[in-house]
Amino acid sequence: MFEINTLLVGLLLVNFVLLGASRLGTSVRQVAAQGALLSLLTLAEHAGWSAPWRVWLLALGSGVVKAVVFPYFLRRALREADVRREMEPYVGFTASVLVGVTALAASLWLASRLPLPGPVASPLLVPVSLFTLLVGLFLLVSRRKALTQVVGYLVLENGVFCFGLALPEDAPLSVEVGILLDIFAAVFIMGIMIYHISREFDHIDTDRMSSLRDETT
Amino acid sequence: MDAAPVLRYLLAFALAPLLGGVITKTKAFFAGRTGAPLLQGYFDLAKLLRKGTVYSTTTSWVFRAGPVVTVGAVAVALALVPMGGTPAPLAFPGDFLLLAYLFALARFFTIAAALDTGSAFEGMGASREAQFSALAEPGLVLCFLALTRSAGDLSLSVSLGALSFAAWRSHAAVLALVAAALFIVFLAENARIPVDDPTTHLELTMIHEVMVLDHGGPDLALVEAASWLKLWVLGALVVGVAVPVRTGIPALDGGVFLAAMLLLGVAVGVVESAMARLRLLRVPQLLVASGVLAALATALISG
Amino acid sequence: MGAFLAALGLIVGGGVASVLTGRRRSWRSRAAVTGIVAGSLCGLVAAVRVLAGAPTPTLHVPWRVPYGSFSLAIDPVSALFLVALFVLAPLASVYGGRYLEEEHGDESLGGVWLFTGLLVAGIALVFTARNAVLFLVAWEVMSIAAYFLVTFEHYRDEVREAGWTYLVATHLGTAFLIALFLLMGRAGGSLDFDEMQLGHASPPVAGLLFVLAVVGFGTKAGLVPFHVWLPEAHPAAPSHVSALMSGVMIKTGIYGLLRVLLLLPSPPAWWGWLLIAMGVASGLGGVLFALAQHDLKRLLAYHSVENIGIITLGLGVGLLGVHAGLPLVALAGFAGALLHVLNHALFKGLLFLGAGAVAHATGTRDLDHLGGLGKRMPWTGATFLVGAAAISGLPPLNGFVSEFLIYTGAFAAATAGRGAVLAAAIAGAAGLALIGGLAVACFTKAFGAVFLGEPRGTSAGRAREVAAALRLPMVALAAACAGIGLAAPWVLAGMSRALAQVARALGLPAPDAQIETLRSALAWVSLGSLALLAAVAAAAVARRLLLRGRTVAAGPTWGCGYAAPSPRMQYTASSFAQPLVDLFRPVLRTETAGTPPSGPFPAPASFASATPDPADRRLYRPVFAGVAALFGRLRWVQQGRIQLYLLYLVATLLILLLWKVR
Amino acid sequence: MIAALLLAPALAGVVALLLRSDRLRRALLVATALTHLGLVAAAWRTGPAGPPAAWLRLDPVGMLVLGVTSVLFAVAAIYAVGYLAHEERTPRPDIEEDTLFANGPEAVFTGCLLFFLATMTLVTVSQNLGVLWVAVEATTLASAPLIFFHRHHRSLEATWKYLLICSVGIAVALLGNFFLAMAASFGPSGSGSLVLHELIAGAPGLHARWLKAAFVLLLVGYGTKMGLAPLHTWLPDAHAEAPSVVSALLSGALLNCAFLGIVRAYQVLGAAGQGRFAGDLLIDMGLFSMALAAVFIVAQPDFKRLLAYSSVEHMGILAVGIGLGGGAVFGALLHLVNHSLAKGMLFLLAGNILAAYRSKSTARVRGVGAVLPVTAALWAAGLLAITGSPPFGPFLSELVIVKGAIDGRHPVVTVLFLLFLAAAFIGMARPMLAMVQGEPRPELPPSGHDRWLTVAPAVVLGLSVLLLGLWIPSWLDGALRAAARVVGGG
Repeated sequence: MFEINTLLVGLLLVNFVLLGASRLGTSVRQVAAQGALLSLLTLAEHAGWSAPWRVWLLALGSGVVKAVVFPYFLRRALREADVRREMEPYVGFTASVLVGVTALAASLWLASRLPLPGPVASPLLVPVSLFTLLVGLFLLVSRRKALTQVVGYLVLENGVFCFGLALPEDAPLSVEVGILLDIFAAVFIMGIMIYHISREFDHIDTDRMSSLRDETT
Repeated sequence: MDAAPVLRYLLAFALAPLLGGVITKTKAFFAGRTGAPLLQGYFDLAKLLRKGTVYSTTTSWVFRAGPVVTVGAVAVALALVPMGGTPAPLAFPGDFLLLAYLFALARFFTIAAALDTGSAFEGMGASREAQFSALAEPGLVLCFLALTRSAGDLSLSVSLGALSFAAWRSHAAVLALVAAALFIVFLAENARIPVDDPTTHLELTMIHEVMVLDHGGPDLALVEAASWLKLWVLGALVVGVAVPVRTGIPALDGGVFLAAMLLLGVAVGVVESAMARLRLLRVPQLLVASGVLAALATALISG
Repeated sequence: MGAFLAALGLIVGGGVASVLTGRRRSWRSRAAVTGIVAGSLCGLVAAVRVLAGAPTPTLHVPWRVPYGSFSLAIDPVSALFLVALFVLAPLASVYGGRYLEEEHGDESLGGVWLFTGLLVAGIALVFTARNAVLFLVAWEVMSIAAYFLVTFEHYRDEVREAGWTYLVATHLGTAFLIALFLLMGRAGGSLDFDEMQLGHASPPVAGLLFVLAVVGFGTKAGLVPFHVWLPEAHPAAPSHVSALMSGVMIKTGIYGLLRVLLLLPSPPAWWGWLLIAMGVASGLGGVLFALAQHDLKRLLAYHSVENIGIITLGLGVGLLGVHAGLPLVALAGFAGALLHVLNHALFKGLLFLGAGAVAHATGTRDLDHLGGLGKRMPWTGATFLVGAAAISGLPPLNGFVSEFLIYTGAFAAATAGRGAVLAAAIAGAAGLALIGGLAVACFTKAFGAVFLGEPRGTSAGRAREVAAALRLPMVALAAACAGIGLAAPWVLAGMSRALAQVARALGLPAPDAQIETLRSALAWVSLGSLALLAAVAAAAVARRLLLRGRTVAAGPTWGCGYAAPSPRMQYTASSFAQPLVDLFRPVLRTETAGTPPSGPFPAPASFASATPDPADRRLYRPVFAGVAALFGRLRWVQQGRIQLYLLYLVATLLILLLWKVR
Repeated sequence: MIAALLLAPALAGVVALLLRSDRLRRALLVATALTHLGLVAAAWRTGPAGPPAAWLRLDPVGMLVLGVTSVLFAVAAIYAVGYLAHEERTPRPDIEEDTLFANGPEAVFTGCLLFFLATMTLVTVSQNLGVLWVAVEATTLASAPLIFFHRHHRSLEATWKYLLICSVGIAVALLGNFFLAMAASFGPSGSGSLVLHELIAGAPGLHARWLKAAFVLLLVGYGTKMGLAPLHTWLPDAHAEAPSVVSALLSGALLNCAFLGIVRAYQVLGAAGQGRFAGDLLIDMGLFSMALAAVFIVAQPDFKRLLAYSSVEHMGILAVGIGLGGGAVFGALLHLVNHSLAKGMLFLLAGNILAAYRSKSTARVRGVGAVLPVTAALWAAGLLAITGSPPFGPFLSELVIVKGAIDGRHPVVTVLFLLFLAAAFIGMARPMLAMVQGEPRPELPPSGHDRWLTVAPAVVLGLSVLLLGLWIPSWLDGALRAAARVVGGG
């Protein structure tokens, strides 16, 4: 259960599913799964069961927040904003998957060229984190719905978080907690915003939210 | 200073009207007429000075000031030109500038007086006068520039006094150019053919004459006097360049100078009989030409 | 120096007091005028003392701003410019006090007085500042105060437009000055003028500094082609402000240029040629465009361009003399330029005040609607005539004296110099002559159209002479113009210390000999002027005697047989200038529109002509429009899609990572 | 001391959320702001405090930014009272389209204002880059509801963009932190610690490439928040749609805090001998920001967006100044102060104009001078100040920066810098002066008059920015020099 490479491969697959997911519900579920995997990964990276208490605390905390609370928010927003569940992305799903493949290749290549201070738990850790990062960014720029952008943001955060695991030393507890809290609050507020958006616009397509512009037409 | 310059000054003052007489006489001769007597100018003056005058209700004091200032300015200008080699009563570095700008002053007031009458004819003449004299200005100044450069001195009296037939022998081209340029300016400034026709009777074609249409009596006398003096002043310059007789005997030089002046009058008469008035649009080219000639002359002088 | 500081205090204090007294009509203007007059007198004392030989007063107070120090000095050159300022400022403000109360009595005038005070004080500070930062601060205070004065009647669109043009021009000019001073600071090791060591600056650096100075200061001075703001802004301002701006403010450009020249190493030849070229261009351009104008104040504004050109020409001749090692040429050039600075302040101030009086009395500035004011406004007419003759450089007035000096410089260069120097001298002399001739044409037009003949409009017919408070300054200025013309040698003697300073700074020998030469020449000039007055007086007396007891009848103007002439038949200003305007069509590109009369019984015909400034129309506006269009297209960047914005972020990130991190 | 600085606003914020009475809450707001200001003043007197290794510590730079923030907040708080007092409770017609909109609950508004202050204070005092990151993200979260105070869809759109773009940016910054930690864990004494003091102490041992990458990430991350082009996209929307008092705080305080994040990174790189790398990067971004800002300033039809883009321009100026190093750093820090004061004033005045005319259009607002004389005078003065004309402070700071560029032999930078400044001046002066002058448009009859509660704050800011142009007090001068030294400038 704490076999790092398995978890990483899991992460990797989740990313691909996200790229291919055509329905909002799916992507929410996937990002939840990603959160769960990450918390396991945290434990695994610190020698599994025998990890110190603070690691447990963090892992559980982030696990709960990312795998339970966020999905709950997002589903609720989804329900209140009862919108069509399809993604209607700028970039089609197959194309997205292809982009994912290239992104994976890129991150593998990049990771191979990155000098590391010491041995890392797994050679896959850095590339997968970079990959997750790129996928997050890609989702952010290629998807229409406000909700999917939150998902993209979460994936991005997960990627960063995952890269954090590659650090020889962990950041101090308080900082970790602070980070977690921030992300939590951010998603919370984003949820509220999505709710308002759906009320104001009767949809959550951000591309229709472009009345503020300087383009002289 | 000795009395000679003053004497010559007064003499010039007295003889100026004669020059006009010579010109008209020459023209009459070429036209095969008897023509007015040589002294007609004096008769005119005498007659005008005896008359009263009429002022247009439109005019203001500027109109009355016009002839007065004009004659005053030209009278002082006359004191700046050397005649027959002896220096002028007023001779100092840059005196020619004062001369040029005294003419400008005279012009300014003549034009102002003309505009004061509110008549379209006089306005027309004033406009042309302003245009032509503005264009003649560089010519005059560049002639002076050539003279000063040739003599290496900033005073008209000195640089004209320095001229001699020797100078003509050494660099004739330069002096010829200067003389030519000066002659053109002389004709233009004095409203002679080919720039203006002093004897025309069609106001629409006049320049100088039409500006003084409204003056009468003593005022007109002053205007006439001023124009004769101006003729004399510029004529003296032309003669000073063209006929630099320097025997050193004042009387002789003076005599030659007077003769030359009268010859100049004849020359003008010849020109006026031989040529027709240029179209107004062509005049600027003539004036610019004088400027170019003078500039060329200046450049030719190896300093 | 105490007197000078007191002057600054009084001048600004007056403005502030006027703001505080607010709408109290009895006090607001009086307070400011009193302040400016009293202050100017103090300043005049300080300046004259220096010119009379007192040691240069200096003040050096630490000033806690970066690189700044509050250091002032009134050396002879500064003093000379200060004299121009402190003579014109009080007269203009006395005039303005009455003028504003009559024209804008019901508006609040606190602001305009505050800015007038700031303008005068700013100019004074510019003339005396010895530290770059202080200079720039004073410079901008002056410029901005002038902006608010120009836009005093901001409810008129064209005024706002004019103010706008001015603001842009002055700001761009200041940008050049900032670069100039900071470069001088780097090359000279200090931003204090007295500690700058620029004598050894390498030719390229010195050349760069010179060009920056010409552009930066030339913009303020109104040199072609940086003059576009001037004919817009000066007519827009209230007349006494136009007088101050045209008379003194644009001279700060000349002052700055001279100040920089005094700091730079000895000039190469091309500096002189550049200045002569720009001078001739400005002179001719100014007078030609003036000829083509219908608006009296716009005409005067273009004449400011012309006179700045003459001054620059003088500076150029001076530099040429320095380079060619002809001290007389150099001295004559600089003396002429400096004296013309003072003279132009006097007669241009006088003319703008006169124009203001005309506009005030008739409500129009359009030459083709004026006329016949000479009889209705005798004082204004007479003083305007003096100003017109003076600016045309006619003896016996001051304009002739300064142009005489510049001519002398050019002629001396032509007699002694050869090659390029000779060419430059010929160009200078010919240019001056042509400028002079055209100026006569232009001012006979202006004076004739406004004051002579019959009124061309009803408003002109109803005009009355203006109040004494408006007449007094004009009379004073006219007297000053005549005085300088008749006392030329003494005036030159008064300038001798300033000239000595210039000569010293430019590495010339002590100029006493040359000054003596010029002084004697000027003595003759003044003698000639006196002779002229005598002759004119004599002629006048003679005429009076002759006419005594004779019949002096009055009647209509002789219309060559036409019995019923009407004012509308008079030659208008436009028709007067038409031949010359037509002659210079290629330069002026006057635009005409109208329907000529036709047929035996012509229908009502019309004619209109306008002469827009080509530098503005063909150079600046297209450039600005092009930039605006380009920006308009670039605004696509901000087109509202958040995905696109995030894409910018990602792209920036990747680009920087790939490009910078290796 | 630091604890008090943090807790006072935080607790007050909580109280504000709970309070029922508006008047009490407003009183609380002002009281807290003044208390905070007092504490900051005290901190200024005692000077930098705390052991160098501490996570929370006031170093000269933080002190400077904190001071500016606190002053601006105090002024804004007073303005906010006047502003809130005249906001209608009931839904009212939107100014741009004919829909109704209401305000958010005032309790949330006030509370978030106070949290905003608390988080910004935390940014200024945190010496641990991790904590700094947390604080910066927290400022985003605390300010988002402020932007959404006027609940119409434009403000919603603006808030959404602000929230998402900044969060993404900050996420990038977090990665930057990790890279920094990575760079720090090389070498013998490699402890991945992010405490500034230790980073600088061990700077020579930092791994160059990780370090450079980290700086790029931090620059992009915090640069998004600071509004460096082309990451500025959220900024004009947020500034234009937020209530003017909030815009003032965003522009005058928040951007500085983000800038502080970049400065911290710059300190580390400087210590690691990579100063030139970071400097050039900052100069490039800065000039690009100035250029792009000019593009949008010229012919900008909305005067709040105009001010917003001017903020982009000035952030560019700060970046250039820091990037040039040497004397320019002093100029940049001085400019930070000047810009905050001037821009804060302008946004407050924009609020007054908006309230009187109910329009943000530069084309339709005319004759402010006749309607709101004091506001108009300050508006014109503010224009001159923000465009760097004497006798106002920004002139001096920009002069120092240009001098830095010239003395540092950066001709291109000098030319472009002056060029963009001129462009921005032309772009801003035209509409802003036209607004003051002329007579009000008949189709847009303004209402209201200058109220001292909404004018006095602007007057205070205006006077101080004028003072900074005429005389820089010794204590400020000292503080600036100390801060410049810390950042690595002369």
